[in-house]
Amino acid sequence: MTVLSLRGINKTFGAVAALTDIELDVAAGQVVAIVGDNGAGKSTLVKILSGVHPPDAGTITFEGRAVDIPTPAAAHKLGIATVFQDLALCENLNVIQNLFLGQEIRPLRLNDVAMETRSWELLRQLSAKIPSVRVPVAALSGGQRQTVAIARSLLGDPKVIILDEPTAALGVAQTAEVLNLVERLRENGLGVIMISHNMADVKAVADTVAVLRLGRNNGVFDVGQVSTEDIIAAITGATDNAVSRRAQKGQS
Amino acid sequence: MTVLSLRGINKTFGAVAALTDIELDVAAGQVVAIVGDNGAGKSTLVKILSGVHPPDAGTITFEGRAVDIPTPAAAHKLGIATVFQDLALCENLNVIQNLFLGQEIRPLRLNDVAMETRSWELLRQLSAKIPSVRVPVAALSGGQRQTVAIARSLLGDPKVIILDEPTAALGVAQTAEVLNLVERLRENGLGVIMISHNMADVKAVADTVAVLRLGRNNGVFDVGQVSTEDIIAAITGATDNAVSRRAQKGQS
Amino acid sequence: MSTIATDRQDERLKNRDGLRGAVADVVERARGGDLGVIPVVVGLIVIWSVFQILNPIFLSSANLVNLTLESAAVGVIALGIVCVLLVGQIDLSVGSVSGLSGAVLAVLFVGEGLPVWLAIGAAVLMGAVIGWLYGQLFNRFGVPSFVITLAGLLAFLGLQLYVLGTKGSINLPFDSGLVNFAQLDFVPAWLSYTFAVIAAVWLFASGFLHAQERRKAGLSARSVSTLALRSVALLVVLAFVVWYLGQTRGVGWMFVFFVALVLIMHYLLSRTKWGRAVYAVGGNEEAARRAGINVRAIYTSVFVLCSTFAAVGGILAAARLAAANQSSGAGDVNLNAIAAAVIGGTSLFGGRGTAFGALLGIIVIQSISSGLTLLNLDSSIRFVVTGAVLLLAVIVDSVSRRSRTSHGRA
Amino acid sequence: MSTIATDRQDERLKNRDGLRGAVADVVERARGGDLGVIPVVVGLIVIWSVFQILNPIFLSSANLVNLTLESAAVGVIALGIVCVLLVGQIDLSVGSVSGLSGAVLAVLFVGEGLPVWLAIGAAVLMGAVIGWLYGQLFNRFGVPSFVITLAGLLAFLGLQLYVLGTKGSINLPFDSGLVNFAQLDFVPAWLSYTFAVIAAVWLFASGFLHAQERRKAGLSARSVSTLALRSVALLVVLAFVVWYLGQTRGVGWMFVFFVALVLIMHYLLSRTKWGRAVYAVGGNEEAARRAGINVRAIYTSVFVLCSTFAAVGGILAAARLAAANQSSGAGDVNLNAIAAAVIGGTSLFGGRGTAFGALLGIIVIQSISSGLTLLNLDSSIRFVVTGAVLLLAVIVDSVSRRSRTSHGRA
Amino acid sequence: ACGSGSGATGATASGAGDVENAKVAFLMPDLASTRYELQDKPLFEAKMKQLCPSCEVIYQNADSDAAKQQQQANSALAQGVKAIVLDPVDSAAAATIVKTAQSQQVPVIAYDRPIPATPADYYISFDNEKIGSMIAQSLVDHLKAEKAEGGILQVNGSPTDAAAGLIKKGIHSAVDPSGFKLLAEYDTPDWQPEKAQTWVSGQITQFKDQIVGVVAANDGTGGGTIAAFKAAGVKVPPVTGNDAEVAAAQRIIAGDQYNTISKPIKIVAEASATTAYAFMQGKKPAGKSTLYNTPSELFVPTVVTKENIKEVLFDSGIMKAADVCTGEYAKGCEELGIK
Ligand SMILES: Nc1ncnc2c1ncn2[C@@H]1O[C@H](COP(=O)(O)OP(=O)(O)OP(=O)(O)O)[C@@H](O)[C@H]1O
Ligand SMILES: Nc1ncnc2c1ncn2[C@@H]1O[C@H](COP(=O)(O)OP(=O)(O)OP(=O)(O)O)[C@@H](O)[C@H]1O
Ligand SMILES: O[C@@H]1[C@@H](O)[C@H](O)OC[C@H]1O
Ligand SMILES: [Mg+2]
Ligand SMILES: [Mg+2]
Repeated sequence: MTVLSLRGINKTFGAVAALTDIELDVAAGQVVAIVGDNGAGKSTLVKILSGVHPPDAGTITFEGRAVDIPTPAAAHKLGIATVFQDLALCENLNVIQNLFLGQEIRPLRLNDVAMETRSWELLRQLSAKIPSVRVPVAALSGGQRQTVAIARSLLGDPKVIILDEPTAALGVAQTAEVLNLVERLRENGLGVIMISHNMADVKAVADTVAVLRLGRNNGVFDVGQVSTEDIIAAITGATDNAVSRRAQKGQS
Repeated sequence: MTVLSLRGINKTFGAVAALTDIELDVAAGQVVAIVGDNGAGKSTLVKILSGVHPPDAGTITFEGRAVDIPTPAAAHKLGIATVFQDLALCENLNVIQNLFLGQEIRPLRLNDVAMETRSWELLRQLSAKIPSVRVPVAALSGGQRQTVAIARSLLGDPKVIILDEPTAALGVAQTAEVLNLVERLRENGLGVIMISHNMADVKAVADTVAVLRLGRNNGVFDVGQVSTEDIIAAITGATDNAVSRRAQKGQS
Repeated sequence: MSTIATDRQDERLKNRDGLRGAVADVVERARGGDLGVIPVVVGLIVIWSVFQILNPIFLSSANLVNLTLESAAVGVIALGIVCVLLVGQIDLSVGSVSGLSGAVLAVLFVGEGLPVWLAIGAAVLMGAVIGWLYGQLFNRFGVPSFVITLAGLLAFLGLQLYVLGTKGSINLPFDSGLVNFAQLDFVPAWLSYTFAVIAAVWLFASGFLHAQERRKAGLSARSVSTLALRSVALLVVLAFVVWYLGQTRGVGWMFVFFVALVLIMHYLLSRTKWGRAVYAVGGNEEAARRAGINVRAIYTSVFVLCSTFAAVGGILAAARLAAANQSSGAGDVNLNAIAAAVIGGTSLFGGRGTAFGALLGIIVIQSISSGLTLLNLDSSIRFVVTGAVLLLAVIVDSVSRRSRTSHGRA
Repeated sequence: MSTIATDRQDERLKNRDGLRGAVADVVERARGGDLGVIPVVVGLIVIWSVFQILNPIFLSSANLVNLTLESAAVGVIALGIVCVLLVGQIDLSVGSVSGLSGAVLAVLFVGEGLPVWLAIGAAVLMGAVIGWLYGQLFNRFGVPSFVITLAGLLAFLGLQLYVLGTKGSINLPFDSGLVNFAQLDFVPAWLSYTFAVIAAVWLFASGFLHAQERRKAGLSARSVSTLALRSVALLVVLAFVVWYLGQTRGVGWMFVFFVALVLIMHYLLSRTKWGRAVYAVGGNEEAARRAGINVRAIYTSVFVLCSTFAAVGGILAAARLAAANQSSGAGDVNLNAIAAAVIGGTSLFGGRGTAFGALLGIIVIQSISSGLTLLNLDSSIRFVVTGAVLLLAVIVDSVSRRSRTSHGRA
Repeated sequence: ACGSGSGATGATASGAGDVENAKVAFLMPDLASTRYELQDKPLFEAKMKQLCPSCEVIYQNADSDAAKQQQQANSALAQGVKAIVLDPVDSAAAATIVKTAQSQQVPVIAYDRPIPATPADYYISFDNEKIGSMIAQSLVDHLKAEKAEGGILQVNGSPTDAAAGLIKKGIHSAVDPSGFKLLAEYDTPDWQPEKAQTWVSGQITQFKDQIVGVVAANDGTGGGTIAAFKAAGVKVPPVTGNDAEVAAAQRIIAGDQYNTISKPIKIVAEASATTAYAFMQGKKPAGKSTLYNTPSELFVPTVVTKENIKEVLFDSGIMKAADVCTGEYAKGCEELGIK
C-alpha cells in the first residue's frame, strides 16, 4: 500500500533548477533509498516532504489523499518524521531538551525525570556514546549529534520516516545499529526514505533505489536486481566514472 | 622522517576527560588514519593540532621542534592545514570568498578574476557539482560545502594536512576523487592525517591506522597487516560487537 | 546505592555522590566557567563594599529599603526584556509603553474617575495589545524588531503626550491604595518571616521529592544532606534580609510583587513547554520550526509579555511617583531595562538568560545609581563614574564566564 | 563567444548573455527577493511622494539642499555603525563620542586658540583612541560590546560636560573655514558636472576592463551594451541631481565629503582583504578564526573606525550648528545612526550590510524628519506620525526582502 | 553624627545649636540648560558655606527624570538632611517628594519651578511664564519699532518639560495679540539646538522672507535658530533667547541674537540658601507673598539686548569681559565699551 506518492515536483532556487518533475512512491513497510551525486536535489526533496520548503509545482499524495505540507508542524501532524542532513538541533539546549523539543512530557509542569529516563533508553538503543545528556548539544561530537537527531525522530508515532544521510557521521557500531533500526521500522510497517552515499548500506537495507541526477529522476531500481556499478553509473551519468577508474587502478 | 609527533596529550571538558595521554606520529609522505567510535576524541585531537583548543597537558613536536599552537593562525604558519568536521565555513560568504578566506590574492585590491578562475580549477579537480561559485555557502548542499572545505585546505603550501571525516557527506564520485587526492598528497611528500568511519576508505589509502577509544590510544596498526575486523574490534573494544553481529545475521 | 546511576555510567565521567560530590561539581563548573549567576553576585558584592566604604549610609537599612522599592518598576520591565532577548529580538519601546501606561492609568483613574482596578486593567490590556501588534508586524512583514519597536518608541511617546494633553502631568491621590502599595505598604514582620520559612521548606520538599523520583528511575540524585544544606542556607539569607530591612521599614509589598513575578517567569521559562520553545527559538529558529514549534506564536507571546510587563512597570512607576507625566518612561528606562537584562547574563543573540538575571541586573544598576547618589558628585564626574563602575561590574562577570570560551563551550 | 564560460557550464543554470541576460538576471533576482538596495529606494520614493503631496515645498530644490546637509553628520556616524554591526557588535556611545569630539574641538579651537586642523586632528585622534580602548576591553575581557559602549555612553557624556566646563556652550566663529564648510561652501556647478562625468566614465572604464579580464580568463562577463547603459544611467541621474540642487544652492561640500567617505568605505569593505575579514567575522567568528584571521585585530579596527567616524560626525555637527554644547550628541543621535544602518539593510546579527546602506538609511530618516518639519504638527502627533512613517518605509523594504526567506535563502 | 543611617534623624525640630554639621539637599532638574550646574549650584554652595561653614550641601541633578529625582530626594532623606531645596523636574510629581519629606519633618523649598499640588514650605523663583512673555514682548516691540511686516516663528522647549510649557504659555500671551502672524511653532525635543536648527531650516524654505522674527525659548534653541539662518545664507532676523549664557552674550554682542533674559541666579540661589538656613535653624520664614498656598518670593528678571548688555551683565559683575570678549567678539565688545 502506497503511503506517500509524489508527482511532477519542481523547485527552483534563484537561477538554479534544483528539482525538475520528480516522481516517487513509498509503500508502508518499504525502505526506499534515494541516491545521487552531491547537489542532485536529495535534501531539497526531503525538505519539501517535511514542510520546510514549499514546492513550486507538483502534487503530494499521503495515504491516498492529496495533501499540502506548508510547515514542518503539518508534516508532523501527517505522521512524517525527518532526520535532516544538517540535523536541525538547538545548540543551546541539552540532549534531553533537543530530543523532546515540541513534544515535551507534561507541558505545564515538565516531567524531566521521565524525559531523562526515556532519553537514556533511546540512546542506548542506538549504541550512543554520550557521557551526559545534560550538556548542551554544542558540546557533542559530530556523531553524537547525529545520534540525537535520529533518536528524536523515533519519539511520537510516525508513519513515514525520512533519514537524510543518517549514518554520515556515525561510527561503525552506531551505523550497524541504525541499519538494524531501519529494518525494525520496516517490520513495523513504516514507510522509510533513506538517503545515503554508501552503496553497501543501501544494498543492505533498501528495497528500492531511486536515483536523482542534476535534479531529475534517473531511474528506480529494485535492489535485488541491480548491481552497485549500475547504480553508480546512474548517479554519475556514465559507466566510465571516477569510481570505476579508481576501482580499475586498484586492480591493476 | 617524522613531521608531527604528539606525546602525553590530555584534554578535559568540564567533567568529561575527552583525551587522556595520547601519542601519535606522522611522517612526511605518510597517511595516518585515525579511527574510533563517536565521541572517542578524534575531532578534539584535530582541534588541538590546528590551534582551536589548547591541550591541558602534553607536547607537540613539529619537524623536530617542540611547538605551541595557541591559535589557528599559528597552525597555518607552521604549515598545518585542516578540514574540520563541522567545515567552519562562513555561510554569508560565497564559495570564492570562503575558499580564499584569509589568503586572498592582492589584499589591497582583491583580484576576483584570478580567485574565481582558481576556484573553478580546484572544484573541477574534486569533481564538485556546484552550479555557481557566486552564491553564499548557505545555499549549498551538504556535500557541496564539504567539497569547498576540502578545496580550501589545498590553497597555500601546507606540510601536513588534517582531514576530519572529509568524505562523510560526499557522493561516490567525489569520494573517489578525494581518495585520489590523498594519494597525490602522499606522493608529494605531505603528512596526511585522515579521520574516517569508513573502513574501506581507510584500508584503501592509509599507511597506518591509529585507534582511539574513549579518549585513549587503543593501538596503532600497519594497514597491510591488520584486518577490518581487528580494527573494528579495537574501536568497539570487543570482538563481539554490533557490526560483527550484523554481519553474522546477514550470513545466516 | 550499589549500582551506578544510568546517567553516571560513562567511564570518562568522574563519579561523585552526596555532599562531597555536589561541592566537587560546583568547583568543576567554576573551573569550566559555568557559574550561572555567581559572577553577578560577586560583582554586586564588590560594588556594595566599595560604596559602603565611601559612604557608610549605603548599606544602611533605610537605604536598602529604598533600593528595593526603586528596583521594582524597571525590574518588572527588564523581566519582559529578558523574554524578548531570549528569542533573539529586542524591544526599544518599553520606556514609551510604560509611560503611556502610566498616563492611561492616571487619565482613567483620576481624570475619568474610573475605579482603580478598571484603570489598571485598561492600561495592562493596552500593553498586551501593543505587544500583539508588534507580533503581527514582525510575523507578517518580517520587519526587524529593532525597527518596529523604534517606531513604537516614537509613536507611543506621541500618544503619551496626547493622552496627557494640556495637563502635562497628573497626580495620583496619595491616599489611593495604588500609591500606598508603592510607597507605604510594607509586609508585617511576622508575615515576612513566614514567607522566608515557606520558601525554605518548599525548596527542601520539592528537591526531596524530585530526588526520590530520580532515584526510583535509576538516575543520580542530590543527597538529603545537600538538599538540607541548601534550604537552610536560603532560610538564613532570607531571614537576615527580612531582619535587616525590618530595622527600618521592612520589605515593601511592591518589591514582593516584583519578586513574585520573577518567580513566576522563572517557572514559565524553565518548567513549561512554552519556556522550552522560547529558548529553542532563540537558539536556532529554523530548528525550532522544524521541530514543529509554532514559532510565530512564540514570537507573539513574547512581544505581548514584554509590552504587558512594560505596562505593569509603568503603573508601578506612576504609583511610586504618585504622578504620571510627559517624561515618564523617557530618559534611560529603555537602556536601564535592557542593561539589567544583559548584566544579569541574558545574551543579546538569543537563547541564553534567566528571569533571575533581571532581578540581579536591576539591583546592580540601582546600586550603582544609589551609591553615586550618596556620593554627591558633579554631574560630569557622576556620569564618568557610573560608566566606569558599570564596566567594572560586568568585567568581573565576563572574566569568570570567559574561561568557558577557552574551554570551547562559548 | 562560441564556448560556454567556465561559470556558466552547469546544466541547471539558465544561460543568458548580453543586455537581455542582464535584465533577465535582475528579474530573477527580484523574484528571489535579492534586490539589494532597491527596496529602500522604493520606500524612499513612497515617502517622498506622500510628503510632496502634503506640502509642495518638500521636493523643492532648497529643501533638498537642506536635506543633504542635514544628513552628513549623522550619516558619517551611521557609516561607523555599519562597520560594528557587520561584525555583529554594537556601539551605543557614538552620540556621546560625537558630542565629546565637538566639545574638544571647540575648546581647543576657540578656547585655546589652536589652529583648526590641530583641533580637528586632536578630536579625531581622541575618537580613535576611544575605539581602541573598546577593542581592548572587548578582546581582553570578553565583555559584551553593548555593555562596554553603554559604559562609554555615560563616561564620555560626563567627559563632554567636564570639557565644556563652566562655559556650557561654545560658539564656533561663523566666518571660520570649518563652519563655512558645513554651512555655506557649495561645489561650483562646473565642478559638480565634472564629478558626475568622471563617475560615469570611471564606472564604464572599470567595468569594461574587468569584463575583458574575465573574458580572457574564460569567465562570463557583462556585455559592453550593459556597461554602457549602466554608466549612462548613472550620468543622467547624477547630472539631474546636480542640476536640480543647482537650482538653489547646489551640492554642499560637506555632503560631497560624506559621499566620498561612503565610497571609500564601500571600497574597503568590498575590495580589500580587511573587508572580507569583517564580513567573515560577522558571519561566523569561529570559522574566521580557524581561517587564520586575526579576529581580535578585526574587532579593534572596527571599533576604532566606528569611534573615529563618530568623532568626525561630531565635528561636522558642531560645524553645522556653529556651536558645541552640553546636549550635542545627546537625544536620538545614537538611535538615528543605528536605525539608518538597519534601514539601509545592515543586519543586527552581523555579516550583512553595505556602506551605501548608511547613505540611503540616513536619507530615509532625514526625509521623514524634514517632511514632518514642514507639516507643522503638534509634537504628540509628530511623534506618532514619525513612528508610523518609519515603520511604513521599512515594511516596503522587508516585504520585498521577505520572498527571499520563502525561497529558503534567509 | 549624621552617619547613623536612621531615616528619622530630622524627626524633632532642632534648636539652633544643632545646625552645625547639618546637611541640606539642593536638587536640580536637568542638564539641558547649563545654569543648574554652572550657576545655581556653586552660588548656593558659596552662600551656604558663608552662613554655615560646617554644613554640607548634597547636590543632585535628576537629568530630566522625575523618578530619578524622587530617588535622589529619598537618598538625601536617608542621609538625614535638615532641608531640601527642590527644583522639580515635574511640578506635579514633586508632590510625592514634598509629602515624604514633610512626613519626616524636613522642610521643602520649591526653587525655580512651583509645586502647585502639595504646598511646599517656601517658593523662590523667577516666574517662567513671565519670562516667556517678557522675551517675546521685547521682540514684538522691537519689530513694531522697525515697522517689520510678516510673521513670527516660535521655537518652544521640550514637549516633555513642564517648565517649557510655562514659558510657551508666556510667549503666546505676547505673540498672539501682537498682530504678527504666528507662522509655525515647534516643541524642541530635549531642548536640542540641532533639532531647532533642522526645524527652522525647513521653515526658511517654506516661508522664505516672511519670517521677521523668531521667539526661541532658551539660548540653546536660539543658537540653533541663528545657525539655521546663517547656513541658509539669508539674513538673520531678530531671535530671542533665555538664560543669558556666555555664548548668547557673545551672539548679542556680535549682533546675531536679539535678546536673552538675565535671571541673576545669584539672587535666587542666595535667597534660597538664606531661607534654607533659616529652616535648618528651626525658624519658619514668612514669604513676601503667597502663591499656591505657599509662602513665596518671586524675583523679576531683566531682558538683555545690545542696548543694555553692558550694564546688566558686565557692570553688575555677572559676567567677565575676559570670558566673553574672546577672538572675533573682541571688536563688538570694544564697540559696546565692554572691558
Ligand atoms: N567543546 C566541548 N565542550 C565539552 N565537551 C566537548 C567539547 N568538544 C567535545 N566534547 C566532548 O569530548 C568528547 C570527544 O569529542 P570529539 O568531537 O573529539 O569526538 P570524535 O571522536 O570526533 O567523534 P565523532 O566521530 O562523533 O566525530 C565527546 O564526548 C564530546 O562530548
Ligand atoms: N536554500 C537554497 N538556496 C539556493 N540554492 C539551494 C538551496 N538549497 C539547495 N540549493 C541548491 O539546490 C541544489 C540541490 O541541493 P540539495 O541540498 O538538495 O543537494 P543534495 O542532493 O542533498 O546534495 P548532498 O548529497 O551534497 O547533500 C544544489 O545545487 C544547491 O546549491
Ligand atoms: O532656564 C530655563 C529654566 O528656567 C527652565 O525652568 O527650564 C529651561 C531653562 O532653559
Ligand atoms: Mg543533501
Ligand atoms: Mg569528530
